[in-house]
Amino acid sequence: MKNKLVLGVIGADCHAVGNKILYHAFTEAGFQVENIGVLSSQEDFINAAIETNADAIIVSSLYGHGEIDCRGLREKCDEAGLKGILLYAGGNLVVGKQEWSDVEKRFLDMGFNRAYPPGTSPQTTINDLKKDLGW
Amino acid sequence: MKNKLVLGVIGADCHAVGNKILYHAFTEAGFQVENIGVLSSQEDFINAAIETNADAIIVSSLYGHGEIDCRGLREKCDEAGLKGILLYAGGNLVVGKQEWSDVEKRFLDMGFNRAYPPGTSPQTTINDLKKDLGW
Amino acid sequence: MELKNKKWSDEQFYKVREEVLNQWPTGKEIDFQEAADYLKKVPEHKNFSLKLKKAKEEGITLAQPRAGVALVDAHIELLTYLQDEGGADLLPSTIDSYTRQNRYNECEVGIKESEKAGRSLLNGFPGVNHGVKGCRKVFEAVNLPLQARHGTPDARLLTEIIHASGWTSNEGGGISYNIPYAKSVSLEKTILDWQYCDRVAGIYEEMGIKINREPFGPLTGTLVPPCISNSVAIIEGLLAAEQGVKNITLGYGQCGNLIQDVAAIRALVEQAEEYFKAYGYNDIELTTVFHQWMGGFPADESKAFGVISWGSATAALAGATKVIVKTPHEAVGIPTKEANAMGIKATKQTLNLLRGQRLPMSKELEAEIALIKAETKCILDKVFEVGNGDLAVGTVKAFEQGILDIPFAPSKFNAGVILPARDNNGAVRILNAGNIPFTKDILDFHRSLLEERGRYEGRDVAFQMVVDDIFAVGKGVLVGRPENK
Amino acid sequence: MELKNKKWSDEQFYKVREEVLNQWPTGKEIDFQEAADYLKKVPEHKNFSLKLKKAKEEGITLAQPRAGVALVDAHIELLTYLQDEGGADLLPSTIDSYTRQNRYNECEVGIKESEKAGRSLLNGFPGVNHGVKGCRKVFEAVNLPLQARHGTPDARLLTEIIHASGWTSNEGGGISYNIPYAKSVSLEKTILDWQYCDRVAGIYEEMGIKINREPFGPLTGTLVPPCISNSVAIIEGLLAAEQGVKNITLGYGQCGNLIQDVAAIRALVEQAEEYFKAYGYNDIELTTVFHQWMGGFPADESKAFGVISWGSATAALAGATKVIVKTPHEAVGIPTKEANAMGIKATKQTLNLLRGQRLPMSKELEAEIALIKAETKCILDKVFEVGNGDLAVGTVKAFEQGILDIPFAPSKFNAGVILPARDNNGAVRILNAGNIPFTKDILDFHRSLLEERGRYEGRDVAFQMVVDDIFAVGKGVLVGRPENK
Repeated sequence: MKNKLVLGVIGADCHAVGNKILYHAFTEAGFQVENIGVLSSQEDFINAAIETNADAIIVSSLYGHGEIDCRGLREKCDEAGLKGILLYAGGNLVVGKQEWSDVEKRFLDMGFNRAYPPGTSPQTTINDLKKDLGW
Repeated sequence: MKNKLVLGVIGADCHAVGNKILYHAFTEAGFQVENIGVLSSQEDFINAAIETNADAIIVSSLYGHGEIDCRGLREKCDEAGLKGILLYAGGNLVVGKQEWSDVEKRFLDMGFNRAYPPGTSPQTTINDLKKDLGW
Repeated sequence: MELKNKKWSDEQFYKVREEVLNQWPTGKEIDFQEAADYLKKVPEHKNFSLKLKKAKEEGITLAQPRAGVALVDAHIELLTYLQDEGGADLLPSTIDSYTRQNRYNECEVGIKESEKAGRSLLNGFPGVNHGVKGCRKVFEAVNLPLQARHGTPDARLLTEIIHASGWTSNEGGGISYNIPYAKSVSLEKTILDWQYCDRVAGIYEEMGIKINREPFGPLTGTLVPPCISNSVAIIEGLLAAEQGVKNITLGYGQCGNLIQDVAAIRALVEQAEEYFKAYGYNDIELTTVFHQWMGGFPADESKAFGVISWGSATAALAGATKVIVKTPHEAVGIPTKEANAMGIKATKQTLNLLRGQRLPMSKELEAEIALIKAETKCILDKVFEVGNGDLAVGTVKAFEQGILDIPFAPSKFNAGVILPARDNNGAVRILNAGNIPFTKDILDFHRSLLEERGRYEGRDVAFQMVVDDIFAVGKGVLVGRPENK
Repeated sequence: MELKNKKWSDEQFYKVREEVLNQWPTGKEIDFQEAADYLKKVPEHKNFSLKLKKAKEEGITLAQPRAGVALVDAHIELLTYLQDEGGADLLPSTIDSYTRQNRYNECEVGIKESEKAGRSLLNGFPGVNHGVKGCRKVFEAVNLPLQARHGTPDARLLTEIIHASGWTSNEGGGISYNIPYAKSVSLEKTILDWQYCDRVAGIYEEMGIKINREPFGPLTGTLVPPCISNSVAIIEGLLAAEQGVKNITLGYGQCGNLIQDVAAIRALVEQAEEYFKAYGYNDIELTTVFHQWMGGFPADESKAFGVISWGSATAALAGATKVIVKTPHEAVGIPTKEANAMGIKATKQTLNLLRGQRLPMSKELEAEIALIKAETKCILDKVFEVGNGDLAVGTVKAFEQGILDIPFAPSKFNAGVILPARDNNGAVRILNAGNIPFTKDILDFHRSLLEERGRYEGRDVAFQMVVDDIFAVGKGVLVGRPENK
């Protein structure tokens, strides 16, 4: 049985190219991907995860507002009955060039399982998914 | 009566373009310039200064060896009876990008009256000459 | 209101206006007559239209950065730095993404959090929330023309505020700020909303105040074939002209092949002028903007300088009126002000070295110009046809039918069938044209070029080429070849 | 020994060689046969000639930095960094200025002081003092072809040492390493001394070992008109070929006007091939090197990146086989290894984006190529004439008579009457040709272009233009205009 992922770009962000590439890469890698696309709210992610019974939510943010947009997502997942669902975030998550270790820590503190800096290859995330999902 | 300058490029340095421009600028500014050109030794500078009864020696060095080439020039001037003659140095005086204040101090400690960083306008040196020569 | 490509009546305009100015409290600050009086006092050197016109006459290319932060004082500090240290010729205010979605409440949060954090948590300047008061403070603090750059499907209130604040240029358009920037906003709505924005500029024009309008050229910035972006640019130019806009800057995003890029700019100017004339807009001041590479950048800053400088050189050789500048931080997100200034300095040095130099006409350049114009004409003829002669209606129908189709766009109103890929020389060609109404000759020509690449690379012409091309520049090359090539 | 353009006999060569190897103790380490055995084991990817040949076949442009420090280990660290971090395609060892003047005692002082100071007090690598042992250590530590780059009028001992150490390329020539690098060394002497260096390469060739030779193209690097540098390059190429050199790289320093720069490289290749063929050298492997801007650089590093990248783009569009890379520290002297790598990275990014792109033929390019070839022919015809058919003798006489005249050169054997200046498009033209034997048409053409510039600038065509042009790029522009222009 294929693992199910919810993929989307959070907040007021309309960067579509990377989203289309990730969809392609995750599908090729054997996942069943529900792509909710750009301009997606936390609720859009949660609803899609409930509907598809997803194993992981992959949040992209390319425009620097990721820090604001992602806040509280873990708590909302818990409330919605998605306790323990894998939460990944990646892209240009913050405004400006900041030390990546600081940014990563902020996202892990927010309850994300993993966070990825700009320029991460889809393969890195695929490998992590397989590990975290026990392939 | 015109002030007399000796102008040249010291050591094994053959950068001729700036030398030709400086000759042009100093002459235009009203100095009588003895240009001994590139590849000039300390002795060449001193001999020219004695022969022309010069008021100042302007040493260019564009190739990074200025630090070695200029060492002892003040003492040799003193020995040759050129006590108190103005000694200026300018150009790319050292190898590599170093703090200019350090380089300047090294040249002033060697007995130079003034030292100039790369990219100094001829007009700066002309103004200093006029000041130091009491115009 | 029925969508038509026809200048709005005062009645239509002022009725909608009442609603627009009520969208957020700062809308109430605006008084048209007071704004006009303010704009009339803008000195010549701070007027966008006049500066562009002068540059065009002198044959030089101006440099403009992108920049915007959450707070007024920090934004002023940023723009002043780009002006004084960077040497920018024109200033922007990049508007944040919440404003672009009209989420002004979220902007308030962003502003408060930015004050608290001592750094900007917004990716741009929230112009609506700061209102005329804040926007005028910015304008008065700088000494160059100022433009709003954003990506806002409904920019009506923002437009009112920025122009009333002395900002004499506005970027955007009903297609170019919808299809690449929205997921489910209809084209009818954005074309109407941008007719409103154009009409604001047109009304000022009629009062003798010069306002520049710039449709957003690069669209998704990702392998967009020149005929697609030129078609959209010409459509948005015509729509703006109908609403009374006189000073128009049409844009194009660098593809990377010199001949194609120069051809795209030349074709755009020639063809836009033809269309303006054909539709009776005889007094348009047309200029061009060239966007440095809009796709993925190398993370290494030295390599980024190579990309930035090559874009600048192409802009100069093409004779673009201005160039939009990238920064050495492009790969990692929004740049520091220092990095932003560095991008401008590398750009201006290149532009200055190339001042007056143009790519001379050659057989290759002539052929590429002819190709782009022929392709664009195929598209535009069909747009007019399906609209029964009405360009606004035709545009909506053309997107419905895939006659207009923008690669990699997020909008559900875009067909999204078109697939572009590079040929062996790095020029962007079309792998799958979907319903774009090209002639068979044109389709065959694209196909043959891609097959030539396929033979060279020893692989089929397929989607993997597209993926490879998207990542190529970030990896340091223009064409995404397989590893052994 | 009488100067003639004729391959040295073994008798002549080995007699001089005995003296050469005695110039400094490290000369005695050299054994021709042992050196040949060593060179035969150099792997293909570390042979300069083979790497250039491959690049030419593939139509790509290679990037080579300049670099050299006093001590062997520090030099290895530097080169390894440029190879691994910078991504250089070819490695140099820039030789220090004392070695260039054969002042090996001063080199010893510099080496000792550098050891003491923990930083290099020499501006390059003192290859003669380090001898075959030190030079081989460097060669074995790197993984790319290695070349000596210097400026040495008498490089005979250096040449023996570097080739015996596996360095398969040597830069220089009897004119190009004299007139711009010496004050009072006669041309007879340097041409003879470089015949020796060429003969060393030729002897290795005859043993089946490929050695590349590269006359120094840019000369004084300051407003050198293409016909002057192309004439010198072709003369030095022919002199080298006569001594048995087979793999020759002819060079040119960027002037800054794209059409002129591309024309110069194309004219150089076409004309050199014609001359090689005409004089019976039918098996020369000819490649080209393009030098990024050799004049004054802006101090600002971002602006320097603009200059570097534009040079790289021109090299690619011209189709040069390799490009010599500048660094963002150029204005302040010898760069750190980090800055050097940054220059290479910006260069390679630009070259990669432009891979396969060429400036297409146009009316303007065709005319410029024809002009440069006609000018060069005027000079070379006269050189052969005054030498009664002997190129070496003719060269000496041509300099005596100002037929060959290099702008701003320090040598007293150079007439120094020629004055170059830029035209309105930034191309380098000739303000005063002195005794260079151009036709009246050519002289009139140059004059008319400069007068056009004078009219535009509202001033007379005079020396001040030359001064302004020399400082222009450092100030951010190509043409040195008066302040109000």
